[in-house]
Amino acid sequence: MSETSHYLQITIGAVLVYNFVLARFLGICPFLGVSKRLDTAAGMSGAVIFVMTLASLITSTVYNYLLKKPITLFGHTTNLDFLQIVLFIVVIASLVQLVEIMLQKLSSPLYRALGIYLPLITTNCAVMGVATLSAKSNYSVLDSTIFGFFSGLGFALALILFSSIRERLELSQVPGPFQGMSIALITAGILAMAFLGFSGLC
Amino acid sequence: MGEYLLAVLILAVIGVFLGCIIGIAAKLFKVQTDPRIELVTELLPGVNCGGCGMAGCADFARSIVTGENPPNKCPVCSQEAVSAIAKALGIEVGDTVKKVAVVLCGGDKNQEKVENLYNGVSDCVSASLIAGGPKSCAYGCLGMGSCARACPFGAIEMLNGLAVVHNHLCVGCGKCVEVCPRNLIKLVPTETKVHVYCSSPEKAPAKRKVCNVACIGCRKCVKAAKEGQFAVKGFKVEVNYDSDNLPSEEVIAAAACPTGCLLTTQTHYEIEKNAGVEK
Amino acid sequence: MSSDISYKTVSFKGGVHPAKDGKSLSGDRPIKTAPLLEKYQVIVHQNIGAPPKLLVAVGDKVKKGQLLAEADGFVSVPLHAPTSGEVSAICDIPGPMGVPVQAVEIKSDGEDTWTELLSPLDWRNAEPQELKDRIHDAGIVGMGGAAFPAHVKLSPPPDKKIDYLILNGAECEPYLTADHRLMLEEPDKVLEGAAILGRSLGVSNVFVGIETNKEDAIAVLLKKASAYNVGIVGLKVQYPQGAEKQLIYAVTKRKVPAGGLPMDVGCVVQNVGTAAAVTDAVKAGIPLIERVTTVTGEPVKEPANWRFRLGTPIIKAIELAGGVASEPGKAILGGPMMGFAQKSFDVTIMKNTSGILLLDAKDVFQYESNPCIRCGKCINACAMNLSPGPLGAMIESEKFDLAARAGVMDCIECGSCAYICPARIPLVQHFRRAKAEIRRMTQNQKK
Amino acid sequence: MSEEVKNEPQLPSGNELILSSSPHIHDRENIQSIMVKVLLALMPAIFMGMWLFGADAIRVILLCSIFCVGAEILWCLMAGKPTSTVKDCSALVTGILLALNLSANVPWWLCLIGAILAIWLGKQIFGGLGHNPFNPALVARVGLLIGFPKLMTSWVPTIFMGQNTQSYSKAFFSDSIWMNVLEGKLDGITCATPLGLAGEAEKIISGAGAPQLFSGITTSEAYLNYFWGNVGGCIGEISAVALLLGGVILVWFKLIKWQIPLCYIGTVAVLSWCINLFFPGVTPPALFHLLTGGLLLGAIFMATDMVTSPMTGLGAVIFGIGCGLITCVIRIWGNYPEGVSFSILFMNALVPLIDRVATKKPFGYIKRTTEKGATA
Repeated sequence: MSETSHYLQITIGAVLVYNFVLARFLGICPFLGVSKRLDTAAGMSGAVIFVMTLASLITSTVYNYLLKKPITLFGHTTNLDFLQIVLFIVVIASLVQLVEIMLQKLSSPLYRALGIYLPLITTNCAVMGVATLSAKSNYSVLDSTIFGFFSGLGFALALILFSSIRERLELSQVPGPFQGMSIALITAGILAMAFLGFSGLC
Repeated sequence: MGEYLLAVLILAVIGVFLGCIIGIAAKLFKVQTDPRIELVTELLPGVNCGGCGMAGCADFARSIVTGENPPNKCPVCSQEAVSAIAKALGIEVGDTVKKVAVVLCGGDKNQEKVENLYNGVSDCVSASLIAGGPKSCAYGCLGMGSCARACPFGAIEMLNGLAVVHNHLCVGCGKCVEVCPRNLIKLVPTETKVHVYCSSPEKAPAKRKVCNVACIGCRKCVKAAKEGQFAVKGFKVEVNYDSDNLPSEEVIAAAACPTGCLLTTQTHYEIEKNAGVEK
Repeated sequence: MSSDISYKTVSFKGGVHPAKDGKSLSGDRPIKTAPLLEKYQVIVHQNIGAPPKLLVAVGDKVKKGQLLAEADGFVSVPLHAPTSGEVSAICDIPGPMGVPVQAVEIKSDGEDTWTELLSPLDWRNAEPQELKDRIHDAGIVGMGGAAFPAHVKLSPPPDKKIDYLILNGAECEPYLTADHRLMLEEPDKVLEGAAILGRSLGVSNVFVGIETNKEDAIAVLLKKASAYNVGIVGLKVQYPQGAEKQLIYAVTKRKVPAGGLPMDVGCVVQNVGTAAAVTDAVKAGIPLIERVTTVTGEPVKEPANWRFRLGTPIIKAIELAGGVASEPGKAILGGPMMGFAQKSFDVTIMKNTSGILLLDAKDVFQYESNPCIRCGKCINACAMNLSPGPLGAMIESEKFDLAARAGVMDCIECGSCAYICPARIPLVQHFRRAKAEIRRMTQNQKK
Repeated sequence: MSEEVKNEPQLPSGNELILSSSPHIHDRENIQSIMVKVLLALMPAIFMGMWLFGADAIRVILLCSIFCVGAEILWCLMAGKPTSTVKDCSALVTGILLALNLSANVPWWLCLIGAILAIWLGKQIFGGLGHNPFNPALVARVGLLIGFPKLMTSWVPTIFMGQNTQSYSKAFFSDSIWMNVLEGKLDGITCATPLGLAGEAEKIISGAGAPQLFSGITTSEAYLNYFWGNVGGCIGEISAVALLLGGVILVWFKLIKWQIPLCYIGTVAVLSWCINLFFPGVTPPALFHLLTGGLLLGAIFMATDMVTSPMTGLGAVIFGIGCGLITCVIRIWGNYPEGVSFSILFMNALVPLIDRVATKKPFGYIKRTTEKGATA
């Protein structure tokens, strides 16, 4: 029971209750930037899921085996926890870079589908967020990988929902002062209100 | 103290390690790409804002090179940067004779009978599909502003039921020419001062019945002007826009056009502007 | 009534049921023949395809049925003089689409003498090609509205096997009763025409599709149909039952592919009026110079069906129908759902003029610029299964590429969506505009 | 005959003829008539609310209607749009729906804020009627629920409950829970809604013996009260019979897609029945879920709003099932006792996607091998 509810908490929580975009307000930049068209939003979503999963896997490995416990090196015993953010940035950035390079060579169709979005994600705060959050919650490597995947899924859900609404708004006559980014933010706000209904699920 | 050293050391080691991996990977997995894409990417702002609708600058650069998007779609780029990109790709068009558009109709609301009670979409193409449009002249400006909406530079103004081109804004892209269902818009050399504001090929009596400012083909202007400046086409007169010596403004006074369809661009604009105010 | 009818009632999905069908205005009166007029203005280009080449000049004497213009190319038909007299002018007159068109003006000499007609054919023994040539020579086009040359439809490419000929007697347009009266009064001509068309195609499955609100016509045709080996199919009263693709679906359950032609599913559809004209052309050698047209509408004093010669100005037609009792607010060529509003009464009757409809000013409804409230009625009404409302929104914001992808080119402009739309959006006008724009864009691309 | 000449309008110039596109005839229905019919369908619920809550309810309904129409006029004046859009009655419908979603004792300024949220934020900011992706009344309700949780969840008794609300609650509820109420563990309840009580019950005593907790609120007498509307709650949501009558009127006039309420209510019924069957302590039986709370109001009047629901029948089915699922999830496991508003708002956001999936294939559709096929 507790095992199941633990994973339920991680998954449902990441997708609905603590949705990265609409509840935690992380990753707003690509959320607003790449939501004009549904197909680009879908591509971006795929890339985010991919990177978030991979990043949580690597960062949680780094965290659990390098930073969590004090280590002894050259006679000094230190807790390296304070390096967390710097290390995560370095690791994620090079990871994304590496993935991009390899994708371009190994799988051209996959690169065209995801690759072009990868540079956009390197500095995405949602990716950093997923790493630090799973570190903070003391997730194991498996936990945080699942957490990363479902966080990405939550991001994808919000992004795809939002882009489909924006596509419809393209056809409507939004009053001048509210056109563009302002109506997008208002829509996102109402969407966040709708997501608030899920609070308390876990 | 050792703590700090250790931190620096660890970061340095990791940094070098990751750097090496990426460096090796970059060598191992090198892919030949169109060098122009890289060139354009460098010229773009590189902020990956996604404002162009593409996923980042590199993707946008690719779309420019493949011709999917024009360089000026980037909302961040300055005009200089756009032209630099265009230059780098050699996609600029070397237009020798600079042209502007002119709407060859003077039949505004006061001059031409608007015949029917039109009820429908306010758009020239749509209107022309219903019994040819609500104006009695089958060749007159419908005045619903399709050209004005099509103009990316806001150079066409709707005045008193007539489209009028602002020469200083018009760049001669020809979008309006395409869109006009009555083919009233012509691209003419910028220095043209005088136009015959009528495009109807009908006979004079038929024209006069529906419009006060139609060209009735009296040829007074042809006689007043130099040889080759005007051309008679059917029942109407046209300025010979291809000729080297375009008619000067003096022609108007000399010709004393009986219907007043021979006008300079400036007076045409003023007439329409004032006519709109009066009503 | 219906117990002795041995036919099935079929239909298609979608469509609307116009509340006021107006058929009783003119449907009960027999067809009258219009008297000879002094002057006819025959529009030269009366068919889809290439305009015919003019053979006469001002001052020429012509006889009734004489060639005025000859076909120019395959998709073109000749044009014949409606009466004998003198060609008094070749001029531009207002066309049905509002654009001036070329017309031959014939001043009648009052004698109405026939020219030498083509010899009658024994169609039961004639070669199909012979029949097709005759149909072409008689200048016969689709008389339901499209004016597509009849012989072209009868000459499918060899790889398309045709196994169905359907005669369109649905007449689903409100107000119009021309086909109804024709079937009622000249059932033999219609059925024989059907048989002739069937022979020219080499098809044995010949059906006449009739909406079940024309019970008397169905009864008459059923009685005679077996003699010509023609089947009668009852169609549910539902607009647009007479649209080609919907009719084919109703009768055969075959779906004409989007962007395709009826021949892609082995079908050919002809109007019942066309069939009657074919009978005249084959059995008597008479070319197409007159047709039955409904003159109707509340303002018309005596709404009825008339046999008008080509080139009769509609103002004369209205006068013949007793003039008007009240001031009309709208004049329409064709039916109220698909007809074209006119701005002049000088338009003349053409081969495809099925009706002249006047509407009272108070009956004319106004399109409004309301927003779409997404009620979905248009989607249910669309006979082509398109989404008219969203399409209209795309076109309003000038996103023609989106509209093209959503299938606007498949629209048959039947008007069901705009009829039902509670926001009163001029959807059909939007679609016609989009079609025009998309055609222009593709032409530019080809350049 | 000379008199006839006057009536001989052959119009040689033709300049009095109307030019417009085909079709030249039209169905009688327009937006206004649709809205008036919706108002008609709302009447049973309005009267029931007025009767059961008395003058308070009349006040709220009037205030909301006036504020909504006023907000619409004000916006149109500010935006320079013609104020004729008021005539289509859509603002009035929004106002009344908003009122039906409020408790009868809310202060006037809450109505005002709600009206501004609904009309401005919910509708006009997106371009007015027809362009709003979210149901305006729901945007207002959810906005108010988040902003003023206490005001939005304090209820007044109906006239049949008398002044003593405690006795009413007691009649519905088993003693063990009632002790908690008296001890003040359940705060903010002046007159609890059945759903609220059920939710509190789950929280207070979880685990053993839970099914008995619901026995008080699921007696046949209680069900009858839910059916007629003798319970605490919003003005419009209490009387199941009035809402069902309204639903019949809407379906009769073909103003809503019947698939939406059917699938919505059906999904809630099936889901809560299953959960109640296997985990009786988690939630009350299905009938309780159907008759209480805003489910009927939401399923019949809010989810079916034309502008914010899918356009095709298939889309309506997906939409209804989605609404039902989310409602159940929130009601049973969520923080909020009621999930109808949130679920509909969430599904509103999904509508463009649903529309995309559920578009009909054009007649004679053939799968095109190239995308260019359409334009080339």
